[in-house]
Amino acid sequence: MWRFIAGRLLQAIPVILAVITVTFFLVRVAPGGPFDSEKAVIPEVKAALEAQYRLDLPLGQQYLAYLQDLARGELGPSFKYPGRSVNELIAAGLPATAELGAYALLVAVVLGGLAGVVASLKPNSAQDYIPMSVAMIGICMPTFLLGPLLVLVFGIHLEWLPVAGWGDIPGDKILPSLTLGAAYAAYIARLSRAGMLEVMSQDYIRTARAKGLPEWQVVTRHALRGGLIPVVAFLGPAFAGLLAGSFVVETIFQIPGLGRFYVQAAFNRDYTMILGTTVFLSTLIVLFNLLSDILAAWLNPRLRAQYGEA
Amino acid sequence: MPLLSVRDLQVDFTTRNGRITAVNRIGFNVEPGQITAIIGESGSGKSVACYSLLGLLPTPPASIESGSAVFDGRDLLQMSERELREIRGRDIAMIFQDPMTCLNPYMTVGNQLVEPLIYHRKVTRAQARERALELLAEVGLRDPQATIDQYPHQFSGGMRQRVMIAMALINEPRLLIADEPTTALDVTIQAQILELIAELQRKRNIGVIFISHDLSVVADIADDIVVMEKGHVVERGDRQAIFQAAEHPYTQKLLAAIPAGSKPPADAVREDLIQVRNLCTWFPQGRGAEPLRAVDDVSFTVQRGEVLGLVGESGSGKSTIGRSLLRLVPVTSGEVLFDGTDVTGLAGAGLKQMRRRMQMIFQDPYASLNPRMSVYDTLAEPLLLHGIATRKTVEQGVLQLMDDVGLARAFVRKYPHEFSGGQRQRIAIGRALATRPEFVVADEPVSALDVTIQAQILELMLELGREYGLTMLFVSHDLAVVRHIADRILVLYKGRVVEQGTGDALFNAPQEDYTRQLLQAIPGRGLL
Amino acid sequence: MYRFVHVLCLVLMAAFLGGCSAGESNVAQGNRDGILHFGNGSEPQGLDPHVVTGVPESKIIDALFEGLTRKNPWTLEPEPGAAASWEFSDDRRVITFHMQPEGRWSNGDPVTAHDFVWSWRRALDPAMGNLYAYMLYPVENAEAYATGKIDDPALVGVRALDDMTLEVTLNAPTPYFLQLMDHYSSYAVHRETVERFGKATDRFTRWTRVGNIVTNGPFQLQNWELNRRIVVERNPHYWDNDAVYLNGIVFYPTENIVSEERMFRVHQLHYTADVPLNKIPAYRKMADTPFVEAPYLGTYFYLLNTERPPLDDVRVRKALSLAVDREALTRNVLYGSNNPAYAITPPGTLGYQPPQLFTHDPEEARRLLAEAGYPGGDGWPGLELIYNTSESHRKIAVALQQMWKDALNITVTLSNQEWKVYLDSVSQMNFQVARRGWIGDYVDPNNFLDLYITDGGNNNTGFSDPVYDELILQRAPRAATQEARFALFHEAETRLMEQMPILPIYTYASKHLVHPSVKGLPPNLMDFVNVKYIHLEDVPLTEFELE
Amino acid sequence: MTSANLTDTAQVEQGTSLWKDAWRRLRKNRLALFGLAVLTVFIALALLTPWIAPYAYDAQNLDLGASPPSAAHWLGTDIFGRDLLTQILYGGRISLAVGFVATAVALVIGVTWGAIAGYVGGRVDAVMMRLVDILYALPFMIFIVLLMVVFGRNLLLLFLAIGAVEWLTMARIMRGQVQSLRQQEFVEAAVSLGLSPATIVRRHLVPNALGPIIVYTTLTIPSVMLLEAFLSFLGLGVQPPATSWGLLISYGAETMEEYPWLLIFPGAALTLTLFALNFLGDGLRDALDVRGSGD
Repeated sequence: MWRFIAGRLLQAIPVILAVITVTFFLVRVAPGGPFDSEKAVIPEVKAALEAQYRLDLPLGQQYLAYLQDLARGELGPSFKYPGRSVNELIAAGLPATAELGAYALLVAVVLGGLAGVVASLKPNSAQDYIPMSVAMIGICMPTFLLGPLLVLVFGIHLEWLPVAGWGDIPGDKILPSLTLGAAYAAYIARLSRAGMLEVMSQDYIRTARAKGLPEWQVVTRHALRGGLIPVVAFLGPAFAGLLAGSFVVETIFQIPGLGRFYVQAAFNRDYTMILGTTVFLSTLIVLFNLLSDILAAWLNPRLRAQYGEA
Repeated sequence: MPLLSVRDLQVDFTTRNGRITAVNRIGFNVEPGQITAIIGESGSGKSVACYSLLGLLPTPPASIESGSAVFDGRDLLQMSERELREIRGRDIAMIFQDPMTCLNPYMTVGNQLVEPLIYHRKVTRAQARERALELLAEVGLRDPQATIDQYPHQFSGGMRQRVMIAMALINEPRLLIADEPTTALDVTIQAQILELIAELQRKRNIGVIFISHDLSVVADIADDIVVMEKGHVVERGDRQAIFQAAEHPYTQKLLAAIPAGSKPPADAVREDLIQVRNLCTWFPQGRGAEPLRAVDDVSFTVQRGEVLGLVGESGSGKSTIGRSLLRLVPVTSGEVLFDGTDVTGLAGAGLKQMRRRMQMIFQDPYASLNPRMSVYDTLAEPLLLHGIATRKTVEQGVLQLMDDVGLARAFVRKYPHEFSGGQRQRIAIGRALATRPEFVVADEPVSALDVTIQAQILELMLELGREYGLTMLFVSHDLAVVRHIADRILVLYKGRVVEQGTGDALFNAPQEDYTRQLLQAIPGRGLL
Repeated sequence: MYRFVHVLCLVLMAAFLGGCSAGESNVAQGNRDGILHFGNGSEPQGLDPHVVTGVPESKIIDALFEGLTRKNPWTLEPEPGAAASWEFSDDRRVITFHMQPEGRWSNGDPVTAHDFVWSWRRALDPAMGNLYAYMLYPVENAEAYATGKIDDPALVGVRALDDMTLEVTLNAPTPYFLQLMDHYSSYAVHRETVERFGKATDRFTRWTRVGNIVTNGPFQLQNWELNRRIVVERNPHYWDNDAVYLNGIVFYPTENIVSEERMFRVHQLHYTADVPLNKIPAYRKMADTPFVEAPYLGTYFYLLNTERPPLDDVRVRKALSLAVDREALTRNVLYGSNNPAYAITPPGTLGYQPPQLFTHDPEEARRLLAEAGYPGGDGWPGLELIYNTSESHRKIAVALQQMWKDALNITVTLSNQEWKVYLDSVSQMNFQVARRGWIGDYVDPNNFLDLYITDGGNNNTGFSDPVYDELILQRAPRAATQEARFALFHEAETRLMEQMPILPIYTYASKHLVHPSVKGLPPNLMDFVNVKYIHLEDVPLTEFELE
Repeated sequence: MTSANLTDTAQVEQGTSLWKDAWRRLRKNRLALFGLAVLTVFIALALLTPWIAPYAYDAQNLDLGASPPSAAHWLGTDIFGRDLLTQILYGGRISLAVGFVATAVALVIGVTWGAIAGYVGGRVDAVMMRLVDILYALPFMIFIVLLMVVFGRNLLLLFLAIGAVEWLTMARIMRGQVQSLRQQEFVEAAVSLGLSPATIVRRHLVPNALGPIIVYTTLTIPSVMLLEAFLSFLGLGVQPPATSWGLLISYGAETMEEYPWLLIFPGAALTLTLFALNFLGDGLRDALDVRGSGD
């Protein structure tokens, strides 16, 4: 197992390095610099600023210098927020985003999994069509639409829940989590339905029935585990996706998260911030993919054995 | 009074292709302490009949039209799902055909084993586990203490079937339904399992329904035999009656299908087409681990025009040899001379040439045909690929092949799923012969087929062998079958050749213990 | 299975109900405790007055710091700030400020003239990279020093005669100079604090963090949570502390104006930085509406690249401008929240009225276009209009696009560009027509008109007129009286609009939602908030019903 | 297994080609037919738009402004007084085009890439999949801004950009499929016939992997349509007065309280398309699953 993990981590290094390199030069090619503003900048001032950010060095040197800093875990100073290091900004944004992502994932797994399982028990019946239709809407409903809609209903009209904020007013974490989780819940619903249908047609389910187990035990004890493995495999990419895609929700609900920093950075040409967040996120993506593979293996004895020896 | 008595049971299915009657007003009895065998080829409705008794048929598509099945005074068919559940796994237990897929791969065998006990008898987990251990020992699992917490994939096929049996018996049922419990197993294992079932049945004096397509399997154990064809019971009687004085032609056909006798010895010695020298095929087992020596220093020759039988149980490396010759798996060392040239070295055009001259017939006719290609495409592909036929003549070629393998030309546009197993195997054979090969490796070509079909396919292969002047390597776990078709036989054990000789030689004077085991294992030897 | 489902439903319901905000709203709380909940538009870049630019920053910095003067929110007249009084020399080139006797930093240190001298030098130091250094250019030698032509800060025209007296020498009389004194680029920072955390000109130091920063304004920094809120509390050392009503202000980075409006609606905010256009009509209809709008010292216009055909022809430029029905635009697309503009300078800047040389006149427009060689739009080479991605810019562009099509039968293609790309295109003059807006830094026509001097950094149109340059740069500064000066500006602006290098569209308006409980926060031309005057009345909270 | 045996006996003796067979089964699937019908109608409308649209798509009426559905304007008008029905019709042209073409691009790249990686395996597979990982991790927005600047703005580019993003997942799915398929004996048989890897992939692997691919495709098309809205918003893609469903929805979302119809109707159009696609997709998958018809 450990060997397998180590191997995967080693594989990740070149990937992340490549991401860094490409991003580094991509952002430099992009038009508009971090100091362009609506009012003309005095050349002397601009020169002074560029000196302060090492932008006066040749690009190659800047790149090497950045890698050196990175090796020391230094992501450099932010352009947009003078006096703040990228490390600091990420540290500030991560908790909210991670929490949001976690809740959203929870929503996705619980609602999606439930819908999928329920649907799979009576395929091609109302019990199947209704949850699946909802899921379809969930998939095509963009967050920039779902979010405000939920706020309108639960925040403005029903006045059940706060319309914005994060951890300021009790309950203000519910709507964002729902909004972000919805799309993934929909995907998970489809996945788990497919998975369950697959498993329910297996011979060992028939064996379980032949034992005289009641149907719900057949499902929970025998079918669920196998049926949800595809879902587990999907979790890693999903969580990474949540982190990267959380910015819409964060802006809608005024959540102090990483996503906002990330997108602002892109718009502001905050070179160090873009690089920093990209490095960070791509690392997370790799890690979570690995994590969900491990989880899947843990659920599946056969895989476990394979990794065990590999 | 009988333990179970089934009266004019009818089961219908609604399928995409309309409504069909799978079981047509059949009736039979199961006496306590007796083994009742239900025999018939796939599609005869024998399994459906039994599943319907326990409400294990998905309804829809299935529907029980009529009939009664009285089990100690109560009609199973009238019971509610709840009542049936009480009976299932407690009074009536089942064993299924494929132990590979019938155990839950995500649960330890222990947990699966105790489930029925805990559910029906309301005993504690600890007690249940105790009972499970005893039973595992009884069904002949070595060291149950260690194995009870393992997962199914860690067991061999035979062992899994033993676990299945233990699971079925754990509640001391009064009726055991065994659905082709040995069909997926090697002969040697099959013998053991049959032995086991018979023994347990005697000890517990329970009634058994034994479903099989192969009369010879039940020849030694069945008390009564029910023969089914196309949903009807065509003949019924005790073992004696059936084997000595079968009346119905279908029963006779089944009896005739049991492979017997050996091929007339080949005439004068011919030159070698294939020489295998010190062939080794090892599979790496992940970093550090010892490689699996599937084929370990094997040497033999195949003469032009002869059929060489390769016998051994699964894991003996017999299939790997075949695949090694055809370069379907990488050879570790040694050489394979085909008509003088070493195959192992070939690549590119040379390899393609060679592939034309050597072909393979696979075991599973369901997996070996591309489900999305019509028979026509499947057969036309090799013809065109090797320029044996042109766009114009290809149709002729295909139809010719259809004739050769005995398929109606009308079927040429159909897809594999529209054929029965036997027909599919004919298609596979046709594809192999399409390239006009000199040498064919047949890897268990009949072991997935019903006996009756098996006999036909073997006939076909012998025929075509003569017709095309084929040299053949016939791989099988079933000595009887091999003897029936092969000129010479190689006995393989753990990747090595342990004995070789003509069929008669092996049968009459086996040198090695392992060969004797194989012979012992042949079901219904008494009949031969 | 189903039991399972039921349980889960219950759990979820519980979660919802538990989550329901039973607690008292921010506004109610604030009214009780004297805390203002302030929608501030976005997260400030920082709090160093000599580093940051932008409106949200200015709101917070104005609360924390204080310049020599501070504007009255009604009259916009300078009132005593860090300076208690000041007088001009006869030639109005030298101003002497007398510091507040009781002026204190939040750590108790006295606020002295030396602080301002040191701070202004810091603000001008090229190494500082202060984008707003030019605000101090009226000061003698300031520009020379900021652009590195001289490197002795002592030559800059700001001296401390003693701790309490500050003397500022200007290049020329600058009527609007006092206004600049409450722009944050002219604020004083606390020297020891700055130097404790790094070089004076260092942008990256931690001196502005909570616990470190020392300020001289009515409030001091209490808490700063990135992208969440900045909290300032009463500064007990502030010289005019008794006049300050509020005990504190919470600034929220409300980037998304839609959610900002909703936060206001459920009483999470006292004040919003902006109002979504489409909400305006509903709020207007409301009895005693919280919606507050006022003309804002800024103009929304299009840059016309006079160096590229077909816009190198003044007749084409005029045709485009005359074809625009500004009345219809502001009335329907902008919900009447802005006034049409026919010149670059907003009307009524300290009594200056810009010329209006034209109105919506399709006839004339068509004639001019024909004259220019495109009768009825024949042979029109096409024209591209760029604007930075934004809903309102899009709406205006779409409307004008159609007006031009209808009136002149010419096609104009639109292309929205991501912010930095757009800035790049504009500064490179890589466009034909470009959306532009200009907000005045101080109330004076000069602030708008000096944009279009030849090769001015913000000219971006290629417009160049020696007469115009002379009027703005030479004659106006030397004008004897304000009237004479305005007359010169009027003459210059007339020349400008005759050449039409820009196509004025509307005058900005500041739009806010202000909770009825908030007093002393009047709308004004600068959209200037003087936190000293704000107080909260504990009025009962009523629903804002939007139909 | 049991039912398999049964149908063997019940097999009606008729040759049915893959597609004929599929169509035969599709015709039995009412939902799928509904989906097919809806899509056909929408595509037809899109093609005929210039002739059937009630108004010119850029005709404004500022003084009318946003008005709810009426006799003159069945679906109401937007704030410029433009007829919403017309907008939706023209938007549909673009959205459908983007949806189908971009997805097609993604399909081609993804399927090829995944199939090769999955079939060849080993080092090649590793490298190819690492590349996918890298693309996954790149900051999408920067990427888009660059495209926009380097190539300027045009629809073709939009298709490519979206395709270039969407093919990644497609590739992963395909790879998984192929990896499991290549274990099957019929692939081995193809090898032993001497077929070239390319042929094996094309003739034997891809057709058998269709099912999941089709389903994912039906999910991709709508998400592509929304992505288009996002890109257009960033400045890549369609520019006013041209529009698309995605854009209409995102504009409508901003005024959902004041002018709900501006959100509801475009939203309905998109949702309807999504369902149609989904039903058709599932239908196709089942219909094409020849094995399914047997067992």
